[in-house]
Amino acid sequence: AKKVEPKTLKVVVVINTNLGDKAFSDLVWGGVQKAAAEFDFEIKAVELGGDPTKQEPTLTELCDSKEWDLIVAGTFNLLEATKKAAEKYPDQKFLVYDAAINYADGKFKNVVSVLSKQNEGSYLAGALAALLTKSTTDPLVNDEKIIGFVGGGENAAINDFLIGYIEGAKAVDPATKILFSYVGNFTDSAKAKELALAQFQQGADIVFAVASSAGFGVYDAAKTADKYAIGVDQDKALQFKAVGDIVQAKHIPTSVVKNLDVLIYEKLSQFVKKTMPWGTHEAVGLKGNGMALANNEYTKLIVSADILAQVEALKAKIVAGTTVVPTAIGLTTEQIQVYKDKAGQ
Amino acid sequence: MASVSHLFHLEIGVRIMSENIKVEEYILSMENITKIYSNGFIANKSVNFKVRKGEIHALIGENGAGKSTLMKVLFGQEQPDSGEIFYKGKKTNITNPLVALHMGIGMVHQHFMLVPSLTVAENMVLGVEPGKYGMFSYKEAVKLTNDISKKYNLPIDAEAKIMDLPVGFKQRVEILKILLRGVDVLILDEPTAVLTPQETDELFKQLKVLKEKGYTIIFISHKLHEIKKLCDNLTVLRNGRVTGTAKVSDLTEQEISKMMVGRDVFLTIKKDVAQPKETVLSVKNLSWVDKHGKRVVNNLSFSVRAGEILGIAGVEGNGQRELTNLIARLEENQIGEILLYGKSIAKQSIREIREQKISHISEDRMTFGTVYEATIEENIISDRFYKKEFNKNYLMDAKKIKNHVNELIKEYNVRTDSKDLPIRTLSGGNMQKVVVAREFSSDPKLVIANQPTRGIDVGASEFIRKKLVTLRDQGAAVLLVSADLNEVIEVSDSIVVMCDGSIVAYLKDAKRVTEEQLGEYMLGIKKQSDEELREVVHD
Amino acid sequence: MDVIFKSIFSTVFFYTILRVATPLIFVSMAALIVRKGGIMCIAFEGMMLFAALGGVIGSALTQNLFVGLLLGTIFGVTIAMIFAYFVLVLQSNNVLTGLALNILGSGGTVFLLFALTGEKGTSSSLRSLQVPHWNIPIIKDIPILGEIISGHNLFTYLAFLTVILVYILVYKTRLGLRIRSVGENPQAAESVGIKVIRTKVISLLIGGLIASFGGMYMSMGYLPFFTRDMMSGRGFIGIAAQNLGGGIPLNTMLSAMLFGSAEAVSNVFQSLRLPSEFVQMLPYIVTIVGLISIGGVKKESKSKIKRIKEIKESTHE
Amino acid sequence: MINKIENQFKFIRIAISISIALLLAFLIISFVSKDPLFAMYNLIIGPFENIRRVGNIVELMIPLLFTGVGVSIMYSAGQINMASEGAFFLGGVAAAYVSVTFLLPYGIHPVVAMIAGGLIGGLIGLIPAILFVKFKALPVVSSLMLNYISYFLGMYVIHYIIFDPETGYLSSFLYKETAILPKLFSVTRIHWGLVIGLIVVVLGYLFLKKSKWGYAIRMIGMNPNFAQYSGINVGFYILLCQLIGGAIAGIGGAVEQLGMYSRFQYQKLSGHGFDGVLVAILANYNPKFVPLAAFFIAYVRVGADVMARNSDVPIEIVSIIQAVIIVFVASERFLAGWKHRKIVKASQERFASEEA
Ligand SMILES: Nc1ncnc2c1ncn2[C@@H]1O[C@H](COP(=O)(O)OP(=O)(O)OP(=O)(O)O)[C@@H](O)[C@H]1O
Ligand SMILES: Nc1ncnc2c1ncn2[C@@H]1O[C@H](COP(=O)(O)OP(=O)(O)OP(=O)(O)O)[C@@H](O)[C@H]1O
Ligand SMILES: [Mg+2]
Ligand SMILES: [Mg+2]
Repeated sequence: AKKVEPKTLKVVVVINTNLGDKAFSDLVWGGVQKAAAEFDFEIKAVELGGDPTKQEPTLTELCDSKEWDLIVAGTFNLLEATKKAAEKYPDQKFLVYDAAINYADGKFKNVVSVLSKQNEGSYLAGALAALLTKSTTDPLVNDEKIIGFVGGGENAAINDFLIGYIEGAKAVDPATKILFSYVGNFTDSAKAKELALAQFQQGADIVFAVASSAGFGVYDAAKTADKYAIGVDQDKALQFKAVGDIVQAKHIPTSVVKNLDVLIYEKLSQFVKKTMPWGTHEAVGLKGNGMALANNEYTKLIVSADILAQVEALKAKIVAGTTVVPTAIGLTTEQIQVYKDKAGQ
Repeated sequence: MASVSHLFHLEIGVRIMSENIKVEEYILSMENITKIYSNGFIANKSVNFKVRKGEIHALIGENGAGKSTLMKVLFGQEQPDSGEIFYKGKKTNITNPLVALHMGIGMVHQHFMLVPSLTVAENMVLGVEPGKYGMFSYKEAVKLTNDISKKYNLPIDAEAKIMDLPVGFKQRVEILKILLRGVDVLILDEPTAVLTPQETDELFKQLKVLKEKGYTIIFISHKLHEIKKLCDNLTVLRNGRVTGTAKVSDLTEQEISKMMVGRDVFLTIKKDVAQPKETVLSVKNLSWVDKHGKRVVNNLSFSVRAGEILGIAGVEGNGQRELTNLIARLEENQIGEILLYGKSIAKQSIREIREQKISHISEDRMTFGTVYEATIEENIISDRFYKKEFNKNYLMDAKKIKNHVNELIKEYNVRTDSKDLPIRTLSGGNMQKVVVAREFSSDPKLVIANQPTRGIDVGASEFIRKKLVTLRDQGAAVLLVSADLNEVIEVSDSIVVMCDGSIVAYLKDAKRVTEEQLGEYMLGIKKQSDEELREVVHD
Repeated sequence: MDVIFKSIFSTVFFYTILRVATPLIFVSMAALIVRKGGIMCIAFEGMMLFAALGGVIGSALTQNLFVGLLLGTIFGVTIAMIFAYFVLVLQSNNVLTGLALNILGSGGTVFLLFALTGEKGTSSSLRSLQVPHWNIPIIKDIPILGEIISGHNLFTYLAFLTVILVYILVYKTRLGLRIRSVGENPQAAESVGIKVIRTKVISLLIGGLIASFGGMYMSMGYLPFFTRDMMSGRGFIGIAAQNLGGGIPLNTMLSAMLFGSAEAVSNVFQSLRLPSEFVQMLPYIVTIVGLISIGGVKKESKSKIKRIKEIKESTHE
Repeated sequence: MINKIENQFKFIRIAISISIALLLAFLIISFVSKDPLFAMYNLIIGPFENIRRVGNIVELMIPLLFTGVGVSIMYSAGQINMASEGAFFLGGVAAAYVSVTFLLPYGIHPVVAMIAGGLIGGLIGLIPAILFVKFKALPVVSSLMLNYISYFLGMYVIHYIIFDPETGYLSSFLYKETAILPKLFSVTRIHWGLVIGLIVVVLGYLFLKKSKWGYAIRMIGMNPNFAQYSGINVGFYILLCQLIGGAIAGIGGAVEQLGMYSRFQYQKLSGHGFDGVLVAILANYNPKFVPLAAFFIAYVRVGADVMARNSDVPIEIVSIIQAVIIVFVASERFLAGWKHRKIVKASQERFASEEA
């Protein structure tokens, strides 16, 4: 490749799966795009399609080309390969998102990592759902205390959401029952819809969809069954509103928003301004606004102020550090099972 | 050879002079047809073939001479690489069978062209289905079938499924099928290969009626007496070339066969009186039921001794195939016993049976006898490839196999460029020679030969029949199943007749049997007593 | 546990089965027609994906449902015709071509969506149209029956109608007879002037059309949007249903519904605390068990076994 | 003479097929790219631009050698068995299990892992064959269903038995160092699996084309009735070759894990089994040609990756280009008319010279 002295900065983003999920991957890309527009640098996305064989060659090639001022790569799936590359190419700068690196041993001076604590956002969602299902005024809500959760494939990130969700629900009412099922992949939106419908059928009023593009099936199920769904990663209600699907938006009282785009945007702006704190990790949860529960017009429409206040109070405790939400990251299957058993079936 | 073709050209010349032919008199004329298959094989070389309106014209020649190919060209199934076809005086371009059918040319193929799971009526009307608005009226089809079968006096059960019909009836469906389409020219490619004498006679009667009604018939057969009986003129093909055209009445059978093969052929087999020894195969109270619950083999008992040829005569479809398949273990679940050297085969695998030097020529060459896509070599070694002598250090010994196969190709006179060509490139007769080479070269002690010469030219048939006798003389027991009565009588030492799954006659001395006599038993008109039948078991 | 029983023995559950089985019925009917034509085609997944996308794009761009259906059909049938061209005309290997077209379906749809609309992966931001649901007059008021069979998407009714139409087509029309003959003995068909390749192409065309409806149901009925790889193996399961049904339209439909039921049961069983992997396996295990039991029955006909017994008894006497 | 034309034709046909496919690819690319020539350059020349990319081709090729040979053996018996996919996946899982849980010395550890992979792969390959021989269940259907079952079974093992909670995603523990297959060359990731794969190719070739077992299998594939008639135990050989084919695919899965990965991290079926079907068909079920076909597929993939990385062409276009190239290359009768004319001419010339 030709080596012209770059006028502008060049940033490449490695996406472990594919763009276009309208959820996690697009979120990351959105943050990068925003920064690029503002600070005027060149960007490019490389998608791996979930194929682990491509991780190493892609990163090596990107490093080797010396073309990119910064490589943005993320998720735990890509972490090992990224660490390897960062070690091998100490002059190449990396921004790692949604994964944690331990810098204690003084390595990785060329890397910065950020993570948003999905479990904390999910905790609030669980709480909100558990409160909402007890509502006596909402006509869409039955009198059983049951809420639902549909995950894509079963993995640590999904279970991280699940545990937070269960804990949150139990925190406001230990009698709440949480139904949860997994699609088995992140593409079968029809199956996701069926699973959500089955949960509604079993008495749930509100189902949390954590299944990337398959999650759209869950939202549709809520619309079909005239129940509620909670969105993930981005503010789904506003997303639907933006394309004019108001009916759908009205079935999504809230979303667990990962403000990863904001975090990435901030890091990129630091990078441009050369204030990047190399060799540090930042895990941002509710405190610092790394995670948030969407509170939009539909939230206000559906969720009573009382419930919102209670959720807000829970949030304050987490921000203050008095409540610590457990995470699935680092837990064994048996340990996770303990939390799952709490869901109560 | 030169003298023969000279003779024929002379003959044509004489006829042309005497009859002062006008071109229009030929309903059909194929000129300078050359057909080259995509593997480069030249099946027809500048063939000129002319047929007059209202005649029965025989097309004869050895296996692989190019008869079927020429007819397929005429029927639009193959496209010639050069040459022209004139039909009713007009030059035509027959691009596919539909064109041929529209013009009035119909063909009954050498191999049945029927859809087994459909009924007779459905097969009859295929391509010209009755019914309105795209719908298919089955009732109408049945009616059409019944009408046409009445009109030509060829009775058939319109609602039977083809797969349940005996071959004779399938043949009938084929003929009715083209009659239904209202053609003027009928091409019959070896229609009698699978018929009994009685059925053949019946067919000939019908064909003659058709001829009288003005139909033109092209008739392909290897059976010369049939040609003599039925046809007006003949054209001989050899090696893709026309070697002559003649009036049938001008020639004797001997002359015709010499024309085809290029040398004298012996139509009778010379052999000594049999010297039967110990029993090799004995069958006791054997019965078998097909998947519809029909009892196809019915309480058979007989035995075959070393050094004799036992012929089984019978109309095809009377249990012969099932019988031979049971002996060769291709069918299972028999009732009763089959003993080889006194030991039951019920628990033995096909390989175990073959290792006791049992050979089997199946009547169904395409299904059992050969692998179409495999090479000649691969087809020959299928019963011996695993043996020590052909293997070395876990691999097959290519050199030894090559020599072995080349020897057999030479010995059995298989006409081919190389042992490594797929067997599908051979003509029917040569394919059968490959089968025979395999089955006869394993030093067999029992040969089960089911229709070994069906559809095979006189030369090759003679070769195979002689071989059977040689094997007998070397001490093999031979069970010969054939629908060709001439063959049964010529080759066998004694004859058993099967009808409807049972043995109805045992004729100890084949020499003293006539075709008519056999025919009566075969059709179930006569039956021997139980005492007489018991003699077929030699214990 | 009783929640599960309650779920399974409810009218909603049976309603669910019809909904889940709809795409499978379409594909299995498509597979049936194609199989009758003697073609072994595994490209339905690709056809359905393209049809699903075509329907969404067509209806979103024009806001006209029929244009959407038309475009979807064109997309799906195009894939069928590509299959036909390569397999029947150029004689490419059918399994290979099928696999290649499925790969094409997976990536090609995303690419096309991107090229035409700038969206990638899902079409949820397109305002595509949905085929309506239908409450059947009178029937909808019959207690249990109404709850099960009324109120479905029109595609669901079309699926069942397709079964009847396929039956008529195969057994009662000229074309059907020709398709069967071409599938069973092409030489025979050719010898009576039937154009073999053309007939096979027609059977693929019809198969492609029916499969397209299966695909469009997914993105315009079942769900109101297209997502990447949304068929998730339904094309293959349709072939399995066809195989289970032994080429008979009614049995094939029942097989598709059996599979739909297994899927629905598995969805409900997710609330049992079994490892999710095992619950997700269930539908596939059911299919295999189905194949085994059909095969077991096929082995020997009853009349034959009975007859053998009779003969054995009579010879013993 | 005719053979010469046939071979010549095959070569020309493939060359033209590839050209057409590339032309089509170019058209599609020009549709979306600002600089289609640059994209095409990356697609075609890109894979050879540096050693590492050539290495990538070979790395991609290695698993396809196994599945390609495995499928060639399976399909030679006329069984359309897609279980190579499940066999490859579970072979990898079994190897992961052995690599994670067993304590074995260098040299022996990978061998045991590969044996484990081979055993489970063989079993997976065998099941559709048993269902076919015993119950007449169509292998193409049962094997597709079995692939899903294999996937979920494998994920269960990863999730419940050798799950490493530290990584933050669903993956196994690190493989023990003793189990890893060493690299062959330092710059690339090409590992000893290449050698094993080539050995499998040679053995597969000898087995299928030169041994009595291979002969029996091929005869069954072409005409099972004939095989039975000749005394070949059809059921046994069908089971045998599906077992062997599945085992080879399973070993491939093990080799891929031990050579390319340090822990099991597939989240879905890897597709190597289906690719093996493509490779086997392109190689005409002859192991001799498997390396060539595998190279071809790997080359196209790497080219597409390079293109997607370096140009503005989206990665999904790969699937289109792949599909187009594969079906064109496999089309038997493409240009058949031309070939026929050529053969006819040659035959006519021969005919004429014979006449003379
Ligand atoms: N499709 C084909 N491709 C290549 N060669 C063929 C093909 N069909 C026939 N042949 C060859 O053409 C020659 C003529 O075959 P054809 O079937 O016309 O012979 P025939 O005279 O009908 O013989 P038979 O009496 O055995 O039926 C044979 O040598 C045969 O091997
Ligand atoms: N095009 C195809 N697509 C999928 N499966 C096919 C196809 N063609 C055939 N099959 C499957 O192969 C099996 C056997 O096919 P075949 O045509 O031999 O059936 P058959 O022997 O007539 O059996 P049946 O008793 O079911 O009619 C069928 O059960 C069918 O499911
Ligand atoms: Mg409630
Ligand atoms: Mg012939």
